Amino acid sequence: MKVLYFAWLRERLGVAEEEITPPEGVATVRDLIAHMAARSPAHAEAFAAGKGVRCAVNLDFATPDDPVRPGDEVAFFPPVTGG
Amino acid sequence: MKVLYFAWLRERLGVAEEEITPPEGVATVRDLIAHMAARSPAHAEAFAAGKGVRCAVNLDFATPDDPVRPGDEVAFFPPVTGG
Amino acid sequence: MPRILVQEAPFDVAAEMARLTASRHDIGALASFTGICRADDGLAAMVLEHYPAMTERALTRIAEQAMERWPLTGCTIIHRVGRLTPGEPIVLVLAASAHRAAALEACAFLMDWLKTRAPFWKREEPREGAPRWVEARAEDDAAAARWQTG
Amino acid sequence: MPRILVQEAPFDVAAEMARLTASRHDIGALASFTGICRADDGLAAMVLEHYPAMTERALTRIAEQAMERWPLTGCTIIHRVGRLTPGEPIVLVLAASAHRAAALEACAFLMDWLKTRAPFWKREEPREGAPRWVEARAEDDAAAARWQTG
Repeated sequence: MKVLYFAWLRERLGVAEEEITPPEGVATVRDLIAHMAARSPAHAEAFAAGKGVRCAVNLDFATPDDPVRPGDEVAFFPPVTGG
Repeated sequence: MKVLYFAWLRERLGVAEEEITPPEGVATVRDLIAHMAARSPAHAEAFAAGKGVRCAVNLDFATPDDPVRPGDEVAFFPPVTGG
Repeated sequence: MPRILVQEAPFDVAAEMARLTASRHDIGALASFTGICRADDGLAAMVLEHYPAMTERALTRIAEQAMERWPLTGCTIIHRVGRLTPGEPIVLVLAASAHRAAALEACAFLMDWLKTRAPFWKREEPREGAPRWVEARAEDDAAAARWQTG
Repeated sequence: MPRILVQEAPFDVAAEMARLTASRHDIGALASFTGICRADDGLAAMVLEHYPAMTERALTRIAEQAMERWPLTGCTIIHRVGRLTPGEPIVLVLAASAHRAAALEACAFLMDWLKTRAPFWKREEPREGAPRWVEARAEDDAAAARWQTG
């Protein structure tokens, strides 16, 4: 599974992209966020509740209940601020 | 008092402008319309109720209750259709 | 001060936009509306008559109302008169502000009030048959009414 | 088909307007919105980051939504990315229709949804001190929410 980071998530984690293989129990965006938060203290801080991290799965915005599968491209980022 | 006509009023009356001296009792736009309607059959038809003629007095839109005075410039026209 | 023009000539939208925003760094939003002559029902041309002595005054009042109601950094109204053929622009309205809601709402307001409160009359010249005066539309009155206060 | 562009270069508003209206006689209304970089609080520059693989797709969805909701003859979204200085245009939205309400409402909708549903992030570079990421604004969520259906 390819995981991308944008804006301050990318800066805080120091990487733009990671290749990960989540354990079997990770079925939704919510599960994946819990898994990501356990990877390192920096991840824990970036994915902490209240930071408002948003997600896209395969180039569509996703909610915590949306499924994730091996092979997906998952992106995490702050609320968007374009326009 | 200078009276101007625009759009179909000007066409139906065959004049763009008339100089008139209304009798003393003509104090409001409503009075003036009644006076104008009595000038000719063409005026009567143009100013008939239901035609929706609108008015401006001294370059401001006016309602039937607004006053008219000697020396005013009064314009009559259909509802506006610009834009 | 709003910029108000009543003219037969076409207008240059890009130049008008540049004029409103040039050398300012406090404008975040520029909204525009261009009204264009359509070729409905075999229309050959549209002739716009107006009340020359009153037109600029009426448009200035409308623009001043917009500047009172929204925090605009500037606004522009240009309305053409005379004979226009399908595809030709008739009217341009611009509103600039720090934020987008003000610019977009002011632009809609300017058009709604212009449609109902500026002394213009349109005569349609069909490709066949006699010219006819355009009738005012109830939708325009309804659109203008939504901005009534009090 | 909406016209969607994501680019570093500036855009030409007049050329984009001409492109939407050229050789058509069924367009009566063309609304535009231009978002411009302001110099608030000593801003030196704004850097726009985006999610390249997703951006065009997200903007196309927003434009398609607008074309489903209003009878548009066409619409255009151009969003710049990279480093922009105060006074520079950031985004252009155009909506063309037979009638003005559709064009103006679609233009407001496109901006409201673009602000909340397109993967762009702004970083401000102040003249002094460290760069800071712009935070999403509750007003933008509220503005977007007014177009929710059902």
